[in-house]
Order: sequence, then structure tokens, then C-alpha cells
Amino acid sequence: MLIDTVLFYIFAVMVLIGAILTITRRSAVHSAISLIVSLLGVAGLYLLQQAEFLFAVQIVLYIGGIMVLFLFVIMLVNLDQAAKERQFSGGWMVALIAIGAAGAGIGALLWRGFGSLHIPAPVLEGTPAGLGNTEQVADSLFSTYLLPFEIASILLLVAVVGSVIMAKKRI
Amino acid sequence: MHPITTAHYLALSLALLLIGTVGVLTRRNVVIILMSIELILNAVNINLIAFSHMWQHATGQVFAIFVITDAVAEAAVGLGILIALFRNKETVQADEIDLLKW
Amino acid sequence: MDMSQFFTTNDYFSIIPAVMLALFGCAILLFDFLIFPDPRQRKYLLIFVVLAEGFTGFSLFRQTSWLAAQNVPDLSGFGGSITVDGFSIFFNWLFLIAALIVAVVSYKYLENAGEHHGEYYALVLFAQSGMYFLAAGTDLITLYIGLELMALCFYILVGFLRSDKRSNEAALKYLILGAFSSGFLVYGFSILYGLCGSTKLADIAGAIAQRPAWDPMVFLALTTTSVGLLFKISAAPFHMWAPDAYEGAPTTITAYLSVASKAASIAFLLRIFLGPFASARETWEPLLTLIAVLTLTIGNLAALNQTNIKRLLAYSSVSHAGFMLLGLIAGNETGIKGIAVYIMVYTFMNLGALLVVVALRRANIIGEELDDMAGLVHKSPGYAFLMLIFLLSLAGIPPTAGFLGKFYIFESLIETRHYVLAAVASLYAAVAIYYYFKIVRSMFIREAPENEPALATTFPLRIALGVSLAATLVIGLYPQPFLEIAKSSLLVR
Amino acid sequence: MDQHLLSIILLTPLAGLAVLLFLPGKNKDLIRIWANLVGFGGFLISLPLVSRFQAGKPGYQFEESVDWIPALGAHYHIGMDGISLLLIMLTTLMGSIAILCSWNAIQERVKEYYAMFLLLQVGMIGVFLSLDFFLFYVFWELVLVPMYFIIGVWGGPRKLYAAIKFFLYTLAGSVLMLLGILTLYFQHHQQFGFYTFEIAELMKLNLPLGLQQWVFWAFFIGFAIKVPMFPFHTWLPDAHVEAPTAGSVILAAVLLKMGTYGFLRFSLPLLPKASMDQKIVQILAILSIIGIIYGALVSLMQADWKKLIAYSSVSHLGFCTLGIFSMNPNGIAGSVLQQINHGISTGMLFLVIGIIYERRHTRAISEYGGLAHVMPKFAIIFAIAMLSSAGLPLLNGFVGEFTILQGAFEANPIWAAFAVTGVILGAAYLLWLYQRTMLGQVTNGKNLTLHDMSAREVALFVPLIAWSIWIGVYPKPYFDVLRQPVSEIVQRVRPGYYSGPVQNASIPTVPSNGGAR
Repeated sequence: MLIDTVLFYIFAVMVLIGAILTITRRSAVHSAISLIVSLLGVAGLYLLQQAEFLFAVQIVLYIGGIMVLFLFVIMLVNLDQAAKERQFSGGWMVALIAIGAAGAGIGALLWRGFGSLHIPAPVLEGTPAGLGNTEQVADSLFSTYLLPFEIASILLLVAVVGSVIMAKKRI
Repeated sequence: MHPITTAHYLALSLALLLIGTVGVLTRRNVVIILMSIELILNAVNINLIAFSHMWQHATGQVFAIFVITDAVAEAAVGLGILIALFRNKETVQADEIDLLKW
Repeated sequence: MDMSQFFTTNDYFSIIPAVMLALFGCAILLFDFLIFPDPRQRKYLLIFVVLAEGFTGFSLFRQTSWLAAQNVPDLSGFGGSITVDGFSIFFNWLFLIAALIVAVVSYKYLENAGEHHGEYYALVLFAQSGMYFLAAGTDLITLYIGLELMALCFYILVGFLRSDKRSNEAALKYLILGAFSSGFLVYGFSILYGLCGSTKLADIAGAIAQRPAWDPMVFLALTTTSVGLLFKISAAPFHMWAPDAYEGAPTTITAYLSVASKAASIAFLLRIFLGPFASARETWEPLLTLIAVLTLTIGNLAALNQTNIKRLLAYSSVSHAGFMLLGLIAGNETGIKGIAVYIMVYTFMNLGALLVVVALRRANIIGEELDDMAGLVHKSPGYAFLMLIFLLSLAGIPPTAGFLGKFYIFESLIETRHYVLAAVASLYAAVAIYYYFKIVRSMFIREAPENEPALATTFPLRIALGVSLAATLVIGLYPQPFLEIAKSSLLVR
Repeated sequence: MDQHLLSIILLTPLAGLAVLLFLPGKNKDLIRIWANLVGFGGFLISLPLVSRFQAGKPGYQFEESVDWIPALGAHYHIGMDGISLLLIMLTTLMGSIAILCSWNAIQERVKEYYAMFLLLQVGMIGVFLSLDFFLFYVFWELVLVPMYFIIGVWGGPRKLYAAIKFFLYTLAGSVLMLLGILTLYFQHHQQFGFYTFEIAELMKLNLPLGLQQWVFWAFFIGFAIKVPMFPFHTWLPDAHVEAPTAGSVILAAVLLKMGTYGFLRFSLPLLPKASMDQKIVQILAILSIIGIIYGALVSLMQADWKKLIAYSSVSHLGFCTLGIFSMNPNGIAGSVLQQINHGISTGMLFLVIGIIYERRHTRAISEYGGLAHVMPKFAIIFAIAMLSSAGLPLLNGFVGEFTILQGAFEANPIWAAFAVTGVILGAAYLLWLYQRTMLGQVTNGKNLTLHDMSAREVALFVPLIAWSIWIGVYPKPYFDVLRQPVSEIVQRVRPGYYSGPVQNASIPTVPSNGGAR
């Protein structure tokens, strides 16, 4: 158990430090790299929670796909200019309020203890023995969640069409 | 040392949500704003996976897959629009996008 | 393996309209470059849209008659992911009307703006299929993916005028704020899922009902979910995207966005607040009351000094969202029916008003400023008269349809003894007259600038305006059948 | 015929409007002739009402009722009693006169102008006929739009401001009134289990005093803005000054009466307890008296001819509301009669101003003087109008004011004492106006060449003068017509009034048992 606890804290620190660096770095490339660190931390947490399939998805899709897309755009639109300019917008007032409100919430949570959340202790019906994580996910995805899966296919089609329309010079 | 519970994951995800929110609200660079949104979606996924583990079924993981799918789609379209805008205007700073009042 | 257990007749019946939309959407994408490479032939794509809506309408009709024949209130498919009931069918008719009208009037507009057609129509249909799942979905994941499908289509459609900076900017702002808010929404969803281990709305409702009032988890889920939902219906303080997106988008899309997307979001909001959160009413009622008053205030006051018609109508649509929220706050049968009536009449009158703005765009005039409306009554008296009717309806003056929506909202507030809210809302209804009549003043009282061409009228546009006008007047003068339709959509039983 | 007479009267202008829309816009004379035909036809069609109306018959006559929106309990239910009879006759007559007087004054956008007038006519007639609250509200709001355009398009230099101010004020009042209506509507559902807007049904409600008071104030705001009563009157001078002559005439003669009619038809019968509440009655009476005196004093100081008459309306309408809140037969009957009188005499005064304005295009009193030498016919007609407004015996104004003062005295002698000063001031500002404009030598050279009134212009005044003399000399038929509806209202508000052995002099001493059964 101890090793799990230690790993949790290691990954959690990775996630948080990565995230803070993402939103504070001046250069977009640095931000992107920090984001990768943060996403890796999240992937680690997936492993801790026995979501191996999600771990793979996170590495391949997120870090391999989305981040490449980001880096590609950062290279494409020249950001040298942006790096020299003012870094933060005028939204800091709203941000301050958001931080204050959320901080108060988290503070109250920590002060009253996690028990106050009343997270229900589930009645474990026993996991389908002998099924690996990927099989479980697949089982769920293609039976109960068949419909959203189909809708997601249209969603991705729209995303492809949309990014092509937007990014091409002339159709 | 306390064992790690679902509540720990919840607290972590709340913190990540907060960081992402601050990023969206304060940064000028649109690319970084989009990255902050990715942080928020990852906060969601941490929750989902933790709850999925807690309930001992795969529903949360399936949900997380959909969230990732959506993140991909949004990022692709968002960056596409960004390129179209950059072509017309040569800026990626959120508050310089000011033809319409922000 | 027996496939029938995966895809039953119920499953088929529950999604057939959305399947029609998606199929025709794909067909348009294919035909666009395979069969009609010549741009002049592309107007035939409209036939596909009309066919798609025809089949969708037929499917909706079959759903209704199926429900009636089986004598059941609803039909759920895909293991409870989706539920077809009076509510979903009612809202889908609204989406259908809006999409059809918007698509047929877009042809000339796109021509004038020099943009491509194929993807546009496909996206309109895909967006509508997303709305289908928003109105019918009873599962968090279905709702979320449906919402994203709709939103993504709208991000692209808002930015469809790619060479127009305003359009690019509007799309980017809409996307950033939209993605941000749906992040919050899905965060709330993740906690809802955590609370009961299921993503079905009915299960969640049961789990939440067993938790104490002001439970921190429920509160967290409620606030984060509300941020997303309120953003989608453009309630203050989450309304900032609306004026920008409305102004920058092609006007046809502004119409689609302000009508169909708003109706879908209202349906979504009702599904969530009257489903899972029904038992947490004492938590969200004060919250929503505050939001509603703020929405009415900001919407109405900000509209007062707008000079761009689309922006003005955007703020007015913010204030309409406030009125609809009031119906939810009242929360009794009259209130919910009021929301249905309100969104129904809003569909027609707001479509009509924006279609007049569409007609204002001709050869090289963008025609979105109040000045462009000056003296319209001399050049195109018919359009000025139409606009007058739509504006009166938006302002809620009887005997136009808009009065009926306001009537129900006020009545529900009175019934639930929210007298102060009713008084505040009624005063804002009077304030609204001021800015709607700024447009009227411009059209009827100011003089027209010299040598401006008359409005661009096409046959489809005239038909669409005629339909909107007829609906606005008929619902106002003889609402009985429409009230019965709205009543059939009640979620509270 | 009889059972659809009211519908025919209501729909005549609407049918005329439908035909008007298809007339060629270029042919201005054709449009004018048609609009006048419709206006005059509307008056002729309403004449049978006078002969067929049976004075003294309780309840409503010529009733028609059809289900309109069953889901809401709204009906197309129209009918009339003595009060609405008089107001309908006033509306149809003043409507046709207002249309006639626009012949020369309106040269631009003629078709739209007459269309708006006919629409306005439908709304006004509908308001006075509706016996269903929903229908009433629809007509009440319907009036706003054409009036906005009449002021806003064909008005004076500050027309935009005046038009939107008129619209905003009235609308703000009427949406609050709507809340009051909805409260009654809902209470009826609570008590009887079904939704209805029928006034007869709503009168069966038994509401506690507190709720009645709230609803009363909601109605009050709607009606008082329309009347207009004292603190809500500021839109009136603007609207009157900027409106074209016909607009002013119809506004003063008919539109303002919608407010007083509302008090009589809805506030009093539906909310008897609140209407007899000491505080409410006193506040309203005091506001009325302030209106009377304030309106008169401000009139004295006006340099603008039309504004003077506009403020005099505030004063005269103060008499009408004072009569209503005297809550006795004299006060209420006098109030209704005074509403008619005000319609006739102020209508004439605005016509007079219109005639002189068409010639000189100014309304400043200082521009005129000694007109009697140049325009003798004009001077005579103006004199009659002025004296009728000032309340000279043998003309209509006297009868109304006298009856109201009688009623006010019965309710509270102090009220009557204050109100009498209003009569005196009224005579003062009118006579002074007449003296400054008509008498003496012609001081301004521009006035020397003015031509006197034409036959068409004189024709406008003939029916009005005849009517005003009729009321002044022989008012009995009017009181006969009014007796029954007025006694029904009084009976409703003060159930013991007619059976009580000795009538107390003032309301404060009457035991407040109103509404209790």
C-alpha cells in the first residue's frame, strides 16, 4: 500500500507542477512541454487506478496526438513576437475571485476532512473475474455505451471537416 | 500515512480544475488558453478514473474515453480556427482579438 | 452471437431521426465534390437538406404515432441512454423548423458572401443531430457527446466566413468560452457519476434525493454543471460569448444559433434540473433566482445602447433566457409549460427578425447596423412591417405570440408567490420596448439614405418569412392548438 | 342583427383597414375619402345602440360570448352597459371627427396614417366593450402601437421623445396591471378550480383585504398612468404637444378615458374591499385634488396654447377620478358624464388649436391677439368650446362638474371645497387664454391675413356643439342611462348604501363593511 501512496504523491506533484508551469511560462513551447509533464502525471494516476487502457490512450492520443498538434501550430504561427509581449490579460480580477472562491472551497474541504464528502461506499458486486481492463472497457463501450460511441464518430467527422475548412487557404 | 482514497483524487482534480481556470482567465496567448482547457479536461478524467476504480466498473473509464475524444475534436477545430485567424490578422493574443468587444 | 439483443426495434425507433440527419449530412459531403464539381450545380444540395428534414419530420411523426399506438408515455432505447417522449419530439420539431428555414435561406446569403455551400449544409444537419441527442438523451455521456457535437458544428459555422476577421474572431471566442464551459459541465457530470456509480439520469436522481440538503458534493456538482448549462443558454454572467458570436457569425447562422441552439440548451437544462437535481431544488432555487435577475438586468440594460442589430438581438436573447429561467424557478406545471410555449414562440419571432436582417445583406452592403435600417418602410414596406410584427412579439405586446410566452411566465411566478420577481420581470419587459423600438424608429421614422438598392429577396426567404409571420400571428390570435402541443411536452408529470 | 351589433361596430374599422391596405398609395384623395367613409360609417352603425339600449335594465346588453382560448379560459365576450354606451358613442363620434380633421393636415404617408387611425379605433372600441379581462388587455395594448406611430411619425419636433415616453409609461403601467390580473386569475383557480378571465366570474371571488390592496395598487398604476393621475401625468403634455391635431383630439377625448373606465369597470367591482379602504380612498382623492389644482395652476403659466390645454386635461381628469372615489351615485355618474364632457370640450379645444396651427404654424400664445376681428366664426366656436370646458351653466361642463362636486361633498366636504378652487382656476386660465388670443387689437401683422374657417372645418364642430348643448340643457337621459350601472357599482362597493336609513355625509364615518356578505 505504501508504494501506492508514495507514487500517488509523486504523480500528483508532477500533475500540479506541470499545470502551474503550463499557465505561467512565457513561451508557448515551454508551456507545451510542461503540459506534457502534467499529462504524464495524469497517465501515471490512471495506472495507479488500474485503468491500463486509459493509460495507453492518454500516452498515444493525448501526448502523441494532441500535443503534436499543439506544437505544430506553435511552429506554424510564429510566436516569437508573442513571447516578448505582455503575458497576462486583464482577466486577473475574475481569476482572483475564482481562486478565492475555489480556494475557500478546498480549504473548507480539507478542514472538515474528506469524510464530509459522504462519498458513497459502493456495494461491490464483484468484478467480472478473469476480464482484463481493456476487455471491461470494450464490453461497456460496445454494449451500454454503443450510442455515444456512434455519436462520437460523427463528432470526429465534424472535427475533421471543420479543421480542414478552417485551415485550408481555399477550398 | 493515510491510505489514498477517492477523496484525495477529488482534491487533486479540484486543484487542477482551478489551475486550468486561472490559465483560461488570465493568459493572453490563445494557444496557452487552449492548453489550459486541456488541463480542465484532465481534471475531469482524474475524477472519472478515481470513481471508476471506486465503483469497480468500467463506466468511468468509458466516459473518460469520450472526454478525450472531445478534447481531440475541440483542439483540432480550435487550432484550425486559430490558423484561419492568424492568416487574416497575424496575432494569437486573446485581447488583441478586438474587432468585437471582448 | 445474436445481434438483436444489441440493436432492438426500440433502439431503432429511438434514434431514427438522428440517423436520417447524419446520413444526409454525409451524403451532402460526398455529393458535394463527387457529383457536383461545378459550383453552379451546388444549389441542388438544398434538395438534400429538404429531403433530410422531410425524412426526419416523418420519423418524428412515426415516433409520435408509435407512442400513441402503444399508449406509453415514453420509449427508451440503448439501455436507457436515450428516451423518446413528448418532450423530445416537441423540441425536435423546433430544431427541424429552425434548421430547415435557416438552410433554405442560406443559399443566397452564402452566394453574396462568396463562401462554399456543401460543408455548410452538412454541418447544419450534423448540428441538428447533436440537438436531437440533447433533447432526447437521458444519459450523461449521450448528453455530453450530443452537446459537443452541436457545439463543434456551431464553432465552425460561426467562423464560416473565413476571410472575414469578425467571423474568425467570433468563432475563436465562442470556441474558447464554449470549451471552457463544457469543461466545467463535464466536471460536474463526473461528480454526478461518482455519487451514484451510474450515468443514467434516473439513477442519479435517486442517489441525489437521498443526500442531505446543501451536501457539499451535490453542491459542487450543481455549481459546475450549472456553469456549463447557463453558458449554453447565454445567461449572465456567462453570456459574454453571445453578442460576439451573434455579431461575427453569418446572419443565417446567428438565426440558427439563437433559436435552435438555445432551444436545445433549454431542453438540456430542463432535463438536468428537473431530473437529477429535482430534489436539490432548495439549493439551486436561490442560485438561479440570482442568475435570472442578473440575466434580465444585463441583457436589457446592455441592449439599450447597441447600434448593431445583431448585437442588440443578442442581448435581447440574453434577456429572453432570463425569462425562461424564471419559468424554471417557479417550477410548477404552468412554469414548465410556459418555458415550452416561450421557446416555441421565440423560435418563430427571433427567426423572423433575423431573417429580415439576412435580407438586408445585399450585393455590397452588410446591412447589420441600425443605420442600414433607416427608412426601410419607404424602400421595402413589406419587410418593415414584418420586422415590426416580430419586434412587437419579442417585446411581448399582444396580440402577437410573444405575449403568450410572457403571460405564462408571469402567471407561474404569481402562482408560486414570487411577486417581487414578477414585478422585476414585468418592469424589464417595459424596458425592452425601448431598444426594440429603436429599430422600429429607424425603420419607420428616419429617412432613407439616397440610392440604396432595395432588399435582396429570394423565393425561399419570402416563404420562410411568411411562415414565421404566420406562426407569430396565429399563435398570438388562436393559440389553443399550440398550447396543447406545448402541454404534451411536459416533463413534470 | 342585434346579437352581433357590437361585433359589427368593433369590426367595421378593421374591415375598413383591410380594404384601405389594398388602395393605391399614390391616390391620396381616394384614401382620404375611404377613411372618412369608414369613420363616419362606424359612427352611423353605432347609432342604433342609442335607440335599442334599454336604460334601467340590469346587467349587460347586446352580449356576445364565444370561447377563444379554452386552455387559458379566455373568451371573446363583449357587451355594454350605460357607461360603455356613452363611451362608445364618444369614441365613434370623435373617431370620425378626428379622421375628418386630418384632411389637409396630413400630406405625407397618408395611407399609413389612416391605417393607424382605424387600428386605433378598433383598439379603443374593444377596450370599452370587453367583458373578458384577457380580451380587454389585448385591446388595451393594441392601442399603444398606432398611437406611438401617430405621435412618432406625424408629430412635432420632439416627436421621437414624446412617442417613446408615451409608450414606455403606458406599457410599464400595463404590465404591472397584468400582474394584478394574473393574481385574480390564479385566485379564481384556487377558489373555484378552473381558470377564467370572465369578469362576471372573477367578481365571485372572495379575497382578503391585504391581497385586494396589492391587486388594487397594481391596477392603479396601470389605470392612473393612462388617466393620467397626478404623479404619473408627465407623459401627457409631451404627447399632446407633439402629436398631430387628430392625435391630440383622440388622445384627450378617448384614450384618457380608458383609465377612468378601468377604475369603474375593474378596480371598484372586482376589489370592493380595497376600494372602500380608508387609506386608499383618501390617497386617491388627495391625488385627484392635487391633480385638479396642480393642472390648473400649471395651465395658468403656459405660454404654449396646446400645452395649456394638455395641462387642463390633467385638471379635468382629476375631477373624474375624484368623482369615482367619492363612491356614491352622484360622484360616479358625474364622473362618467364629465368624461364625456371632457371628450367633447377638450376635443373641440384641440381642434381649435389645430385650425389655427394649420394657418400660422405656431402655438405660442404671444404670437396671437385680437383674432376675433379677423376670424369671427372661429372666435364664436372657440368661445363655445372654451365655455363648455370652463363649466358655464347650460353647457355640458357645468352639469358634470356640478354633479361631481355634489358627490364629493357628500363624501367629504373638504374635498369639495378644494375641488371648487379647481373650477375657479379653470375658468381663469381659459378666459385668460381667450382674452390673450382673441380679444383686443390685432398686434401681430401676420394674423391680419388669416382666413376664417371653411365649411368643412365648421362641420367638425357642429355635432360637438350640439351635443354639448344637449347635455347642458337636458342631461336627464344621460343620468337615466347611467343610473343602473352606477347603482350596481355602488351596491357592489358599499352594499349597505341604498338600504341604509340615513346616509352619512362623509365616507370616513361610514362603517367599512364593504364586500362582507
